[in-house]
Amino acid sequence: ACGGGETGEDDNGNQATEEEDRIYTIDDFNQVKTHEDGAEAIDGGVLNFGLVSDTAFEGTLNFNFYTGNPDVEIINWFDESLLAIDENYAYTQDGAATFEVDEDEGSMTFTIRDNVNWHDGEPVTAEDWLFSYEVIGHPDYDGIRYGSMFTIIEGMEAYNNEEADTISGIEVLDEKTLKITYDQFTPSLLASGVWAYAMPKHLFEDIPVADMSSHDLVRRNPVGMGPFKVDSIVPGESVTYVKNEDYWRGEPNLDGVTLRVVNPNVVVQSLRNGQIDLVNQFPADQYPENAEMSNVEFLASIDTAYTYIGFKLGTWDEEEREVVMDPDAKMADVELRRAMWHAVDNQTVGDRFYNGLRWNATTLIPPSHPDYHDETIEAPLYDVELANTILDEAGYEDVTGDGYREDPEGNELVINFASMSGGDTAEPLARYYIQSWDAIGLNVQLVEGRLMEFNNFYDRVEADDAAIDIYQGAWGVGSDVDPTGLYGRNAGFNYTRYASERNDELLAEGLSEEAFDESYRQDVYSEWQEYMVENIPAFPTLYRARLVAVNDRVQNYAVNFQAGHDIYRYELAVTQEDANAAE
Amino acid sequence: MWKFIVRRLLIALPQILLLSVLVFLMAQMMPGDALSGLIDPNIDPAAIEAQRERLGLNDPWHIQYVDWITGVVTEGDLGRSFRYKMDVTEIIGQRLTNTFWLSLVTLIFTYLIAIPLGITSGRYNDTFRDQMITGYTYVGFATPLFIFALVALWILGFQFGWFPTGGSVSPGLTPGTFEYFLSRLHHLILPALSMALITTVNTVQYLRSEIIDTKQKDFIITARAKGASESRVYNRHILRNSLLPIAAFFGFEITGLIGGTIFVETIYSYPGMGQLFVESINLRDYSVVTAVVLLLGIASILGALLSDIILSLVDPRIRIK
Amino acid sequence: MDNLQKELDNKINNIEKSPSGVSIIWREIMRDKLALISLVFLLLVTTLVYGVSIFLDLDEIVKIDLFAIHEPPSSDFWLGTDYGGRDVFGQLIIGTRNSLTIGFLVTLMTGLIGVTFGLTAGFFGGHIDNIMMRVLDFFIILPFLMIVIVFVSIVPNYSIISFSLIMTAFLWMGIARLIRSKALQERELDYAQASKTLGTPRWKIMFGQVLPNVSSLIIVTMTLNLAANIGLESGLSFLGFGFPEETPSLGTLLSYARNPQTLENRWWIWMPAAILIFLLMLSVRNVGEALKRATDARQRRG
Amino acid sequence: MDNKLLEIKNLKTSFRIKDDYYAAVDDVTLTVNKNEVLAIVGESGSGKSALAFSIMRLHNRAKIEGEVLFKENNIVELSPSKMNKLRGNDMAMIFQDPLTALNPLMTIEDQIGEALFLHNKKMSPKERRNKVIDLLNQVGIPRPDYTCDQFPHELSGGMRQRVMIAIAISNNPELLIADEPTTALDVTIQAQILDLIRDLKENMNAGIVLITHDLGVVAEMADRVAVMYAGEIVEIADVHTLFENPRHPYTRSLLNSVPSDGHEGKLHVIQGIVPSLKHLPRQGCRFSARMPWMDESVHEENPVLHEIAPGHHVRCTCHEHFYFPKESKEVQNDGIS
Amino acid sequence: MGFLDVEDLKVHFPIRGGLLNRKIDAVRAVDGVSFSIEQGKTYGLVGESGSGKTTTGRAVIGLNNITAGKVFFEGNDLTDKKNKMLDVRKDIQMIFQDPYSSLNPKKRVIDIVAEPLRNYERLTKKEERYKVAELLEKVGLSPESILKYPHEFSGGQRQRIGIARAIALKPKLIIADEPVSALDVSVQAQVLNFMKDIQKELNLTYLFISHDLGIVKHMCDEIGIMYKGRYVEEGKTGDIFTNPQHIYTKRLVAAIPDIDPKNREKQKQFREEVQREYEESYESYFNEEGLAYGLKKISDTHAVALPEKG
Ligand SMILES: Nc1ncnc2c1ncn2[C@@H]1O[C@H](COP(=O)(O)OP(=O)(O)OP(=O)(O)O)[C@@H](O)[C@H]1O
Ligand SMILES: Nc1ncnc2c1ncn2[C@@H]1O[C@H](COP(=O)(O)OP(=O)(O)OP(=O)(O)O)[C@@H](O)[C@H]1O
Ligand SMILES: [Mg+2]
Ligand SMILES: [Mg+2]
Repeated sequence: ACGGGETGEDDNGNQATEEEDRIYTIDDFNQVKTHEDGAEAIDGGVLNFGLVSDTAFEGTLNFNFYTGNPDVEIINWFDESLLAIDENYAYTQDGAATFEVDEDEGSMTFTIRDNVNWHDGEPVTAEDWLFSYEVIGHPDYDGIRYGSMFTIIEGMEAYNNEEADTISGIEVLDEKTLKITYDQFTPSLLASGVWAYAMPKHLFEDIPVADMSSHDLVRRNPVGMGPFKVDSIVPGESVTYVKNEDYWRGEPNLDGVTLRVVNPNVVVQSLRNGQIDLVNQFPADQYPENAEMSNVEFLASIDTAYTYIGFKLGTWDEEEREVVMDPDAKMADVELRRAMWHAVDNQTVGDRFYNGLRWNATTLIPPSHPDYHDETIEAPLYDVELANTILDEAGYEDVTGDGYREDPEGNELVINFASMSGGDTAEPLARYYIQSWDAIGLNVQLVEGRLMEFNNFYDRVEADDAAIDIYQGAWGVGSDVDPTGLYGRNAGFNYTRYASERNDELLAEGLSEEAFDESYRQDVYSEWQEYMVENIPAFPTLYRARLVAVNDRVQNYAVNFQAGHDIYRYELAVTQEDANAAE
Repeated sequence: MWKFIVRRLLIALPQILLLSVLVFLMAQMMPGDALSGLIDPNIDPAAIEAQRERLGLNDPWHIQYVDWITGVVTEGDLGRSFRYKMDVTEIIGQRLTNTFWLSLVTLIFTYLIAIPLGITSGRYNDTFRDQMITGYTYVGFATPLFIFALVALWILGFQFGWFPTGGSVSPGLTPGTFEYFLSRLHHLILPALSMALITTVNTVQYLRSEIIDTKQKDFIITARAKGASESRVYNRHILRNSLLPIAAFFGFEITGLIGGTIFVETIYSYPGMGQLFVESINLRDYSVVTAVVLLLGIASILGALLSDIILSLVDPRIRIK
Repeated sequence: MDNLQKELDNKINNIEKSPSGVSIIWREIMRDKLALISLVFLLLVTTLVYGVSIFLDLDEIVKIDLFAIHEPPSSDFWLGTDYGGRDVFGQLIIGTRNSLTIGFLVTLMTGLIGVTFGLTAGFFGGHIDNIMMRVLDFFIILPFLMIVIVFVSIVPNYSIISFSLIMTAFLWMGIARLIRSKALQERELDYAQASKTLGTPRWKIMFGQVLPNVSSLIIVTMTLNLAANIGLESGLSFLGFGFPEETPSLGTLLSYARNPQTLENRWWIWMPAAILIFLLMLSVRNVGEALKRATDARQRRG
Repeated sequence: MDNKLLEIKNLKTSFRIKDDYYAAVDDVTLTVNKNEVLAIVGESGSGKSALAFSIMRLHNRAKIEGEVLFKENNIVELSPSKMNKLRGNDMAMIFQDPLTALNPLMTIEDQIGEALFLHNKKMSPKERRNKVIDLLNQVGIPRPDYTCDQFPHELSGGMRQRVMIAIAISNNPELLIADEPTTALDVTIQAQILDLIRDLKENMNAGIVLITHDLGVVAEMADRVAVMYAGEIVEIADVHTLFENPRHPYTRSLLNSVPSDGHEGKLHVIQGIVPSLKHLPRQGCRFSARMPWMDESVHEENPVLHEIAPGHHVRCTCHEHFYFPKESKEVQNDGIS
Repeated sequence: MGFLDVEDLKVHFPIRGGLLNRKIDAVRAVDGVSFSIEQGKTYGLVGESGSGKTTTGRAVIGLNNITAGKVFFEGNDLTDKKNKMLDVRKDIQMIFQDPYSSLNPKKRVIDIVAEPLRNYERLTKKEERYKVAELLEKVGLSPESILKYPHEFSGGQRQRIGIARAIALKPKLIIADEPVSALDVSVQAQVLNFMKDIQKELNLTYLFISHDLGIVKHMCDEIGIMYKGRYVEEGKTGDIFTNPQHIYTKRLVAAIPDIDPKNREKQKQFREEVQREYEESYESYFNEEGLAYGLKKISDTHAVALPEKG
């Protein structure tokens, strides 16, 4: 079902040594666990889930309050979104709630199924859903969820400013029916743009909003509506779940799940000896040595993220809250940017550093959104000669004879490159890029001579630090394909500070009424991708695979439960009591 | 005695205050804050900025400091972790217990190893046994803790599978049960042992030279002249007098452990203060960083105080009236 | 008069100097085979590392080679390559040099500060000592590793120098305390008192009379500190608070072993560094112990 | 004489320095009788303590040859456990420095009590305490019950030395060896301690070996005197003979060098220093090196201890004809080779 | 004004304690001592351990801070801080008790002996060498020794190196704090003889501190007896030894062992007598605190601490 055809050329990459070099492609992997041995699933059993992380989990175990990734992995086992999605992250009617859209009125009406109950037996009601909006919109709310997803709801801002006691745009029609009216109704809403996580109001009601996030109900005894119930928590380390017999889709197969944090360093061993059946994410750099692990199957999906090189083209105007382009910016010449794209061999980087588990990226919409990623677009390819020619023609020539090109005015050109530390290959990768640009005569230097620590990096990139000309970053793309949040004129995260009228237009079109028509929307975003490849405010470097390892005894598992494989967590099963160890 | 302790505490107060300022300032100087890591297109940067304002992160440092220290002093409130959204006191509470047990078991191992080895080595100095033990101390000295811990984890944790490879307790056990206790112990042994094996070498050496020193003291000859047998001389006179400085070292040992836990907890994914510290530094959760450093600083002070008290209890020469 | 003078000169010039402290130390080391081997090893490594690194092209060593990632040792790469396709052997040489440099720098700087501080406090005693000891007490209670880590993450320009400075700032207390207590003892000794009655100014007594008497202690402590400092640096690098990779150190190479695949399958990256650290620390320790014996007449081996 | 308590025959005590043995006590033969104070005098380093330690067999690593007969036992060959029974019971010792000779971490009661306990396990703690108080009384400590619970550092030098004596006499030893018991003390206290020791001899009929380098103390205390030089006994005589008619040049030198009413002007000086163990002449008269004005024969001969009058033994070949130079001009390069 | 006059000298050391480590009491190490010394004479200071002898000597030479009282040297007030003292100080030197610790073990003899010269006189290397060699010859050591270290000398020799250092600046007064008590009898004699020799030669004045009455008797012209920081008796040597007046002095004299074994019994009896007297009349010699009273002159040269008789 997934795309990723762009990796097809992989094989022609490099000569004979492929066997030894162990280069893989995303196509080598299934997304759903296969059942080759034909073993029968048993009733019950406990699954051991490894949450791969080198830190303890925070333990803010509620969709409305969590911030980090480890926590959401924990929540997913016992709670779930009321709305289900397909592989393009568009809502379907298969979830705990169904919905109707009224485009004219700009509203959506949701109906929660009758048999959807909280773990304590209370039914999940429209009130509960409303309650989560009231909490997140509350001035005392200390989480980070309050954003555009909420502000577009009618009356939300008034409520947030304490001008209104209620949110005028949200109506509880009856016990199970909720209607939300939006100020702006965009196609994004249908692609995971609705906050679909209810909160058990009967439990939270009496807790002041400011205290909720540290309350026991969030920390120790969380209550959800998912297939499993939290049984016990060792803070930061592990959680045990038991099945929720009352789950609305049906009684889960497994008796329970044990989740524990597993350090990336010990993942392989833990999988090998069967201590854990399943990990949320297998460290890709350890894959080649362990590809043949006999007791597990590796699955993979395309990650909703890409890395990119961004060019600083302007600044952020805090007053106007918009991007201001600087025509004199060092990187203002698109030919220079194009040449730099041509200079890097991302295909080889992906093959060599990541054994093919990351691969050359072409556009700013990754193939994780298969309907929108346009694989036909021809992005600049690795071509040193072409890069040189482009630079020569654009007037970047080495007039001083020091081996580096000067700018067209003949001034020394030093491009300052910011890249962040952390991650396994950060260092050599940054070095590699510098080397590559060096090869076309560009003098690129790391800012301050070293990689920047994550926070420092974003602080400075965000502040448009003049010492930074280009930077290497990574974006996780949202479930909605709309890139306005990253590339819009008014987007604070538009770190390249690129804006153009055409860009504004295209982005607006993607959210226009017409865009409710999917093929129209696809065309718009194709055009946008193309436009960005032409103008290169940033160029994507690598797309990535998300790798998961699953023990042979596990059945009914898909890499991404949400993304429409018609396999759900409650169906998970095992074929024997204990996990297999590797031979 | 009480006077002495009170006086020591009085001296410690300005130290702690100064420490708190230093720690706080350092935390402020760290680039970024807990919110700068939130790069998520689904979140509005303005919301983050509002959050910052709400948390007072945009105030000048001294105002933030006064706020913070007032909280600490008046209600023992060390602030709130940005990451965990929880009172730092509570987070540290869990981690502190873990580190406490780790340290305790390490200390027990340290002395279990050091005392017999030190005694043997000191008593039979320059014999084969002594050379073996001295050899061990040399090797132990030259092996950085983290290398040793890493290798121990690999061999004993993975290759042999004798010990768990992470965490502080197996999931799903009820606190308070014997099984729970055993599981905790099981999780502790390897980290504690590897730390002890490396850090104990100093104590072994110290004890050895202390015994060799004491052996030559006049009062040992007196004891012999009284007709005391060799074993009595060792057990009643030499040992007692040699263990004294070791006892006094006890408090400082605590300070030393703090450094060790950073490595060991990181390597064994043991959720204690050391791991918390490294995590929090990386995530700029500086209310936690501040609190951890402050607490461990206080622990050092108390350790030193403890040393003094122990020394004054066991050594009549400096007994405090 | 002249005659007498001449005769005297003759006499004086004819006599041998008695062995000085240095030669006693030398003799002791020559006697202790292990220490001798260690010393030779240290000198060898030091000269080799500093000597060879002059001829090494750092840029070449840290150059990323996508087609040579994780090569096992071969004639091209004596110790194979790391995950950036960089030559491990070259990194080992440069890394050892950097680690040693830091070790030496920190040891020297802590020595300088510690000795001056300790000597001043101990020698003057009284209020000066009191105040200085409060300062020292404060530094001592700081959880060293943590504070250094915090500092390391603050400092914008992270280099060998700044790293050494940070380490120094929180490491001088041990030696200062040692020297102080020794100076406190020394100043009560009659020779220091005698100097006072002879009209020698205080600072001259401090540096001219007392210092030579604590010098052996200083040498021994600094030697042992050197080993500890090398270890510390690698520890910090291991935790990820070390240098950027273009400034390799032994700790950087070791930190690659945090990747379990490297630990298990690519020994050539970290093992040589581990062995080298081990040997360096062991040798420094051996020499240090020999020095200690040399300065303690009771323990001297003949 | 059945009065003999201790008989030492050709005792030789050697220490190992590097790979060689050097004798700190060489060919010592002497006897100690009951109810007698035998004083041993000599300069520092002459081997007095080494001799005392050999008698008590307290040396850690020394080679002891010869015979030390005490109560029909040859101490040199006695088994450790038997030795432990003798030590502190039948033979006891007082040390020079009373501060370092007491365990700083034990109360006075415990330290004296230990000596009692070791040789009489049957005593109850209560009895023991009473006995300790009794002993402290005996050695003249003013408030024994209070002192019992004190630690050594809380006592003055004189008190500590008394405690040492209390330890030594706790089991009524027959032989008491006092190694410079008063050197660290003031004269007034010295007098008291000496009185105490003298009382012991008389009350307990003990034999006492008193080691000192203070000839005044010898004159006041001793019944017989042995003079040691460089590990050898150079002269033994009863105290009156020795002071009136010293035969060995060394004895005479010693006596002359004490400032006393006798000589107003210059004191007598013995040239040179006691050679260190390693530099002991292995041949010839050991003392002759310090009489460079004498003719050669003196230096070469190997003198033996011989009796020149009843009870008066001298180790010298020239005791009849040696002389001191008129002008005792000092040798410039004394003692330094 | 005499040569050296000490007037009502007090040296108190603070005892600290309490919560804030404040001064709560003082050790009255020297508590009102007065004496004067004539040039060229030897003045002995005697007393049991802790009586304050050393402290007195160190106060005179300026090693201890003086709490109260005055010290005049040739009419100059040494306690007056404003006085340009350097030159006066140079005339007073000290010989220390322990010949082992008083010489810096890390220095060669030449550096040790030349130290005062370097402070006060500018000499060339050659002159300095010559001077040191000369001094060494004067104390009976070979000039060849100048490059040796102290540990290569015997105790007596070391003490002489100390003396060479003390006389390098041609001082007028030498404070000798138990200069021979660490030495063997035979070596003691050497040093004492030698001290007498150079006294004559250089017209030195000694403040001779000792607890050995025999030696004091041998060396000194005048003697002061100290007890708990105060004087109990002062007088010519003859006065003290033949006619001790204070019970403490008597006790001290009685305690000296007699070198002649024949006097043993006599000595013992004498001692017992004195002890009896001491016990009987203790109260008339010491005040309630057990300290001595002020000195009363009983002859031109002899003074005793006795209570004011009513
Ligand atoms: N354990 C030992 N090892 C080596 N040499 C020793 C040892 N004990 C004593 N000596 C040496 O033996 C010689 C005699 O020493 P001893 O202590 O018996 O002298 P002493 O007469 O008691 O002197 P003092 O009056 O200083 O106590 C000295 O040269 C000393 O250095
Ligand atoms: N620096 C000091 N601080 C405190 N007390 C001191 C100090 N120096 C000396 N004292 C005390 O002063 C008193 C006199 O000491 P001092 O050394 O003058 O006695 P002394 O007569 O020389 O004794 P000794 O014969 O033992 O040398 C003693 O009680 C001593 O403890
Ligand atoms: Mg002796
Ligand atoms: Mg004194």
